[in-house]
Amino acid sequence: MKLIKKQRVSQGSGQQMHSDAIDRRTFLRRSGVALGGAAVASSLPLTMMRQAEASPEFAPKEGIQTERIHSICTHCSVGCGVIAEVQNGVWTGQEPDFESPFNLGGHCSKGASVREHGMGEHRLKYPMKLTGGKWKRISWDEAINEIGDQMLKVREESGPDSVYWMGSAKFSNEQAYLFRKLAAMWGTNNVDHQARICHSTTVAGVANTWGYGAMTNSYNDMHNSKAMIFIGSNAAEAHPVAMQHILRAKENGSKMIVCDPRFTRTAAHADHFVRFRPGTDVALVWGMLWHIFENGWEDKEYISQRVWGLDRVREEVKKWNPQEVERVTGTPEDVVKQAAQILAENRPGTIVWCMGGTQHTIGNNNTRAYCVLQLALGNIGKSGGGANIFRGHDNVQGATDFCVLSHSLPGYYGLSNGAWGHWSRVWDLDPEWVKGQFSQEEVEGDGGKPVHPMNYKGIPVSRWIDGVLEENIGQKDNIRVQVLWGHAVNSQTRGPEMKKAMEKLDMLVIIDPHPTHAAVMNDRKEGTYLLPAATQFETYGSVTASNRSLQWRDKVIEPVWESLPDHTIMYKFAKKLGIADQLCKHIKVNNDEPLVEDITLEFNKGMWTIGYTGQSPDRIKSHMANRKTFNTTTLKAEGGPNDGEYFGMPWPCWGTAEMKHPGTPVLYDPSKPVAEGGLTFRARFGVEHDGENLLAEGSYSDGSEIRDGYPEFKADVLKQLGWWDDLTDDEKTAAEGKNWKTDLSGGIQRVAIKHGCAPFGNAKARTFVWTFPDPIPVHREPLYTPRRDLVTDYPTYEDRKRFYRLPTRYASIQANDFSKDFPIIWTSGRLVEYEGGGEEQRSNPWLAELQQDMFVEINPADANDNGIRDGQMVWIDSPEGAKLKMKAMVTRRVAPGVVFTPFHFGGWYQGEDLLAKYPEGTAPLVRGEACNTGLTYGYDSVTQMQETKVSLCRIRAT
Amino acid sequence: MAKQQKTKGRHAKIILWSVVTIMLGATLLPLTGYIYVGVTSASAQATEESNPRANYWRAVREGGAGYVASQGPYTTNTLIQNGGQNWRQIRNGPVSTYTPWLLAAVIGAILIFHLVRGRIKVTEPRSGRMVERWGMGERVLHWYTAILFIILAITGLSMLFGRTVLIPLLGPEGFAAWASVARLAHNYLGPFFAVGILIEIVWWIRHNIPNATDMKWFAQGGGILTNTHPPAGRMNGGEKLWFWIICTFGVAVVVTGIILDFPNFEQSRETMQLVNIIHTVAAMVWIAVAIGHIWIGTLGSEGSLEGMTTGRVSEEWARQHHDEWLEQVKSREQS
Amino acid sequence: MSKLNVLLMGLVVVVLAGCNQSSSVTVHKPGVYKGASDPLLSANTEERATALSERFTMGQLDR
Amino acid sequence: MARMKFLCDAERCIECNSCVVACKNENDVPWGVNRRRVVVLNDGVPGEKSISVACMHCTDAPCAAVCPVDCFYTTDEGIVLHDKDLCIGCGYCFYACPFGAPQYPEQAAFGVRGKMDKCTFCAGGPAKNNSDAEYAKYGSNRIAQGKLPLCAEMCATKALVAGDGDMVADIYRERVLKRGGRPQTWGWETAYGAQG
Repeated sequence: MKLIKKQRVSQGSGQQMHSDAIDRRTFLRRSGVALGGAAVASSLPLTMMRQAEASPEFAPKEGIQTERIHSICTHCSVGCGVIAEVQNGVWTGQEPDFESPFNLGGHCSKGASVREHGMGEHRLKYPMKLTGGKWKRISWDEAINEIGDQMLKVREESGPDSVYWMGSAKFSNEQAYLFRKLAAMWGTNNVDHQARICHSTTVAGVANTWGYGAMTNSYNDMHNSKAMIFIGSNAAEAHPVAMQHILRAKENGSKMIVCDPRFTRTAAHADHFVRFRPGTDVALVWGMLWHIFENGWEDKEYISQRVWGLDRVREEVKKWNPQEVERVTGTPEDVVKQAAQILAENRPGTIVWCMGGTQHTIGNNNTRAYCVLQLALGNIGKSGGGANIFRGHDNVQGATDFCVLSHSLPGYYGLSNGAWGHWSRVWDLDPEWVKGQFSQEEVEGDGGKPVHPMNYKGIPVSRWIDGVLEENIGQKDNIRVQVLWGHAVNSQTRGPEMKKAMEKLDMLVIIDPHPTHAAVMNDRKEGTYLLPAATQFETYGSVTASNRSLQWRDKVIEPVWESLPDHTIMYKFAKKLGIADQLCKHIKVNNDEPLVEDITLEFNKGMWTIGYTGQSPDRIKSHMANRKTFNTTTLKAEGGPNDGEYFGMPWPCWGTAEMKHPGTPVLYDPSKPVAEGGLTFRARFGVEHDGENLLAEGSYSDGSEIRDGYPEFKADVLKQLGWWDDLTDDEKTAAEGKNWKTDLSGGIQRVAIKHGCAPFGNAKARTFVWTFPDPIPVHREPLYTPRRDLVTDYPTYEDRKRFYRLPTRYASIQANDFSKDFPIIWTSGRLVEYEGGGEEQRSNPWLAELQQDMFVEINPADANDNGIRDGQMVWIDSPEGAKLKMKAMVTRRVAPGVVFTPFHFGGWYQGEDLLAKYPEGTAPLVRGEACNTGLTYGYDSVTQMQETKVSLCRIRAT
Repeated sequence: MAKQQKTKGRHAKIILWSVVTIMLGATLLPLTGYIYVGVTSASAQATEESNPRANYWRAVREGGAGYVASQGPYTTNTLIQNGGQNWRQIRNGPVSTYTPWLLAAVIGAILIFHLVRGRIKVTEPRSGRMVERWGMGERVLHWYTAILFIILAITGLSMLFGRTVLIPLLGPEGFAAWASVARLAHNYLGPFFAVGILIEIVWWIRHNIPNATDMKWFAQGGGILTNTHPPAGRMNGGEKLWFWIICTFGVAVVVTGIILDFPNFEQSRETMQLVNIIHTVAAMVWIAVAIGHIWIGTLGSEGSLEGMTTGRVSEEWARQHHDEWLEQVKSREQS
Repeated sequence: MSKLNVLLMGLVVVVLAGCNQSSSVTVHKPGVYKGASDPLLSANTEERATALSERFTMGQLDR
Repeated sequence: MARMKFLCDAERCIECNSCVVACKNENDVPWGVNRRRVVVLNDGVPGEKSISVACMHCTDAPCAAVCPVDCFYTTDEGIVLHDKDLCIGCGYCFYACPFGAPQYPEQAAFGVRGKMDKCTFCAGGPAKNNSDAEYAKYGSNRIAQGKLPLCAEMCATKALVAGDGDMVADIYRERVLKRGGRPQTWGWETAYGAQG
């Protein structure tokens, strides 16, 4: 037995607390009993008891009216309901939301702590700017003017592409949409957000397999699963409330398999744990599929009706016999076979993956391999089956759907002239004006052909530093102004180069509730601006959970200190930059704040591709008010005003709001009519390839009048089918020459659904993606691999000259053998108490107290080899030259030869605490080395996703 | 000469071993309670049904330590500690049951003896000749420790028996007020008392080496019952016994007290429980003996108190109680 | 009897009171307490029990 | 009469620490004081189990038995509470408690600890229900408002269950029957005696 020794906070290493973070609470707690006479006095029962805690202004008071406000947790994508108790505008209490069908009152530690947002003791309080190496408080007007002038100057000199707009998955849908629009009005595609570095490979891989790149089912639907396989997902720490549904499924008899290099909290609940070497997902999945094919466990009827190209996969899988799988992944045959057998014998089964699968140079191969596994088992499009891809941030799904992304316009319309045309019509703007906002100089595109910047994918978030530093890039000039709007740079790899890039910038603008690691990790002396953004509890709007359901947040409190909601800040910038009238042409603006409901209604008008058209503010609010009427397994309302609708109208919610489509709870589920949430696989890739039919054969959704595959709907298709006259006259005018994606009246969708058809057609899922570097997913060794013996068999890609405007290296890095000097595999991941860059949580005393030190998990064998004791400070050396200092945690969670670090820490840089560089009173309570300072180069071959799950390192004692 | 050295060596050995025995006894005897608890809980466990996952849950019951994210001075990584129940059983059971009886027995015995036998008088009439027995330093030291001892004893007893004895008298609030003062006094004065005790031991140890005279003194029971006065040096057998009790029980109390008083050195709860039991039992024994000491020094024996107050005793008293010492003093004066 | 004897007798009485402590461990029955009063103890317990069991059902039963 | 009890279902607990944070939030518990904590046994190896633990409100509470100033009492619902005005911070309850529930704001020389603080089952203490004074000393009094402890109400996976012992047992029995296997009512024997 040992008492957990942590004498007092102040005595910890500087890492633990800011010296003046010994705040009121700590002070009062301590000052109560001192030595000597004071102690005698204060311990007398007659003296007033010291307070249990001392933030009286946030304590609930007796006799004051309490208001209950419903909001949605701002941490992860589960979408937990939050009930806030507010007294006189002060957030004094938090209650469980038992009525929410997602969390049924449950919260994880982060969700249970959201009240702290209203205290905001460590928040950024005022706009600030760095002058002469010192932070100076300025007014909002000064800030907007100075920043705007500098932006316009840079625009003049280097073109609009030299200003980078980094958005956030923490935006509400309305803010995300407005932000993407703002970047478009400014005239650049250099806009992106964290989805690039979390699930971009999923979106690309999955959308190219069956149509949409999103979670197919829902957390609640997992109650119906008979088997659940988690690959690279640690739901217990990343999506704790999802575990409520997962464990319920397990109690219903579902089998649970966890495949992970690390024995996670999720693995602790698994029936079957598969440990494998980081970065060998494809090999492992093909290993399982080898057993499935070998034993004929695949669903042959399903495959013949709904899957295309599986024979080509079979050829690849044949190579992955158990010996080869063990050689590459390190997993023995019986373990892999047992996993395959569990999946085969328990159907429907669902697959869950997260960052462990996506953040690789072959991330898109991984995600497609997972899809193929599910398709072979016939699990997609079924309740209890599906690919349950758990998203990260609370609104990363929404921000992705609104394409705060450098390669697309909202709704995944892409960057083609057609897409710009569509959105210009929605915005009611002249397409020529929009085009005129962009740089007019054509540049050499990714394929080597000249391309207009308007149609050219911008630089992604993972590579913005190269947009600053690299020469010979696909735009007029380097990035000179970086706007980090709700982005934690410590979630990005290659710290030393990022520092260099930050110092090269003309101006760095950080818009966030906290100063963030970006404010302190560089040695800039001038031209850094910090603008305090409000959290989502200080504003309102819609948010999309991982299962595609939209929920509405109400405003809990007014923005604290001088912070402003993001959309207000966007409008202020637009006004300064002279694009406000275009930005808010059909949006009412009150006192610089665009009206949120108007923004919702505007995107409802244009988001036809993925069915964000039916979720009007009124409908979403009605779902919120009646959330207790929804079934917690099916998410379908039973009675009440929303009878028959699915909670939050998971997209696609086809047609206009008036059409009252209930939303689609399970994607591609043909057992229900499309009008009631049924669907088929999307006919996205044409009707045939190399002479082979890509449309479904003999499979169609319930009630479909076309009893076979069919292409997507266009005006011409309606005419051929003789359904044209089902349109009203107005609809006919709007639909003429348009398709289901561009018909602003929604008439084509309405008529297709009326006849039981999916507007996007009925095709097969494809397992052979001919447009990708690896049409069939193959294994490729990571750039920094310890297995040099496998590099010849499984080499990485060739270097690319221009990819998302940037030169991108693969083979030239893999050619170097680092494994001698850096023998240990380094992987990274999540902690339950923190999220993302962790700025918010590390500033929250309730959460910060639980994780006070940045640490590295080391297997006892490696610890002994390197002479490291549990709890001691160690150095981690990265092959790219960074050295990181953190605490050792000697544990069997990781296998020998692998170390794990969490990625939420910041505020240290290469062993140095940056406390002094924070504006006064804004430093997080807990600071630590950011593991991404040491993580290395490596980007996915389709989306530029960064490689954070496999690198190499060396560990030594301090 | 050689023979004398040989006996001296034997004396040293005897002293050493008696110290060790008494120390060990004082430390270990109270712990026999743990054996009792161990035996009873073992028999209770035997009746439990066998369980397929018994190993895991047995580990929990046995207080297996785990990982805990929460941190704080009083946060433990153990799920269930059984020591607490054992400690409670011993403290609330045998310790608080038997130790007051020990006190009662001592006081009762003194009372009866006093009523029956009365005060031990100095038989010869006082001649007025005085002999210096205690130097100024010795007297200051004695009263320093004596006063602290009394305060610590009263406050300590309040902690152990206040709930039974004082709450009915003072009421919960009144007693809580007293108890918080008492606890503070006990905790803050304890270390000062410890210093005094250690100085006393060092200072007086040379006068308290047992010798053959003491054996005779003990053989005659100190002459208390027979109303005789066996020969004695500066310290008689009884005083030496008192000294050695301080050296053993007293030191045990002091050491355990320091451990309890400074909880900020990562002592585990098990340590604190163990130490608390030793502290309590040893202190109770010490208090019981001290009551005897106080009685003899004040009411029990005429003329003793003068020695500790004025530093000098009458020659008659000295002859009666410490004849050999008087001889020594006289011969020293003559030479 | 001298004053001192009276004092001694008193001491004996006090000590004997300490001996009175039962060797078996006290079992604290609900509601038996001598300190400051807690209004929770005298609140309407029937009504509260109903409220609490309703709350429990709301929190623990899946709809 | 309802008898309030806690139960942590180790098959469901995922060590997310929401109970710990919910408690801090609801009762404004200071840094370093943990009325509730989650202990993980066999961390990182097969057989890993985590369990949330706080004051179990024992039937025969050891803290109450050893308290020198007798500051503990048990409510009609079986909730063990204490009076901070009487507490002298001696630390005995911490030594006696099987669950490590009692906490103190200080740990300093001369046994200085400050007043003991522990889980109140969200039932406050001996002061006017839901008064500012009660909140300052003991935290929230949810029981008086007809609500249950927030740690259990907010448990992510409904592993931690709080409420009337019979209802808790019923819920748990149902789960065990569904899962198969034997009940593992962790801590119940220690806290509530053999018959639970």
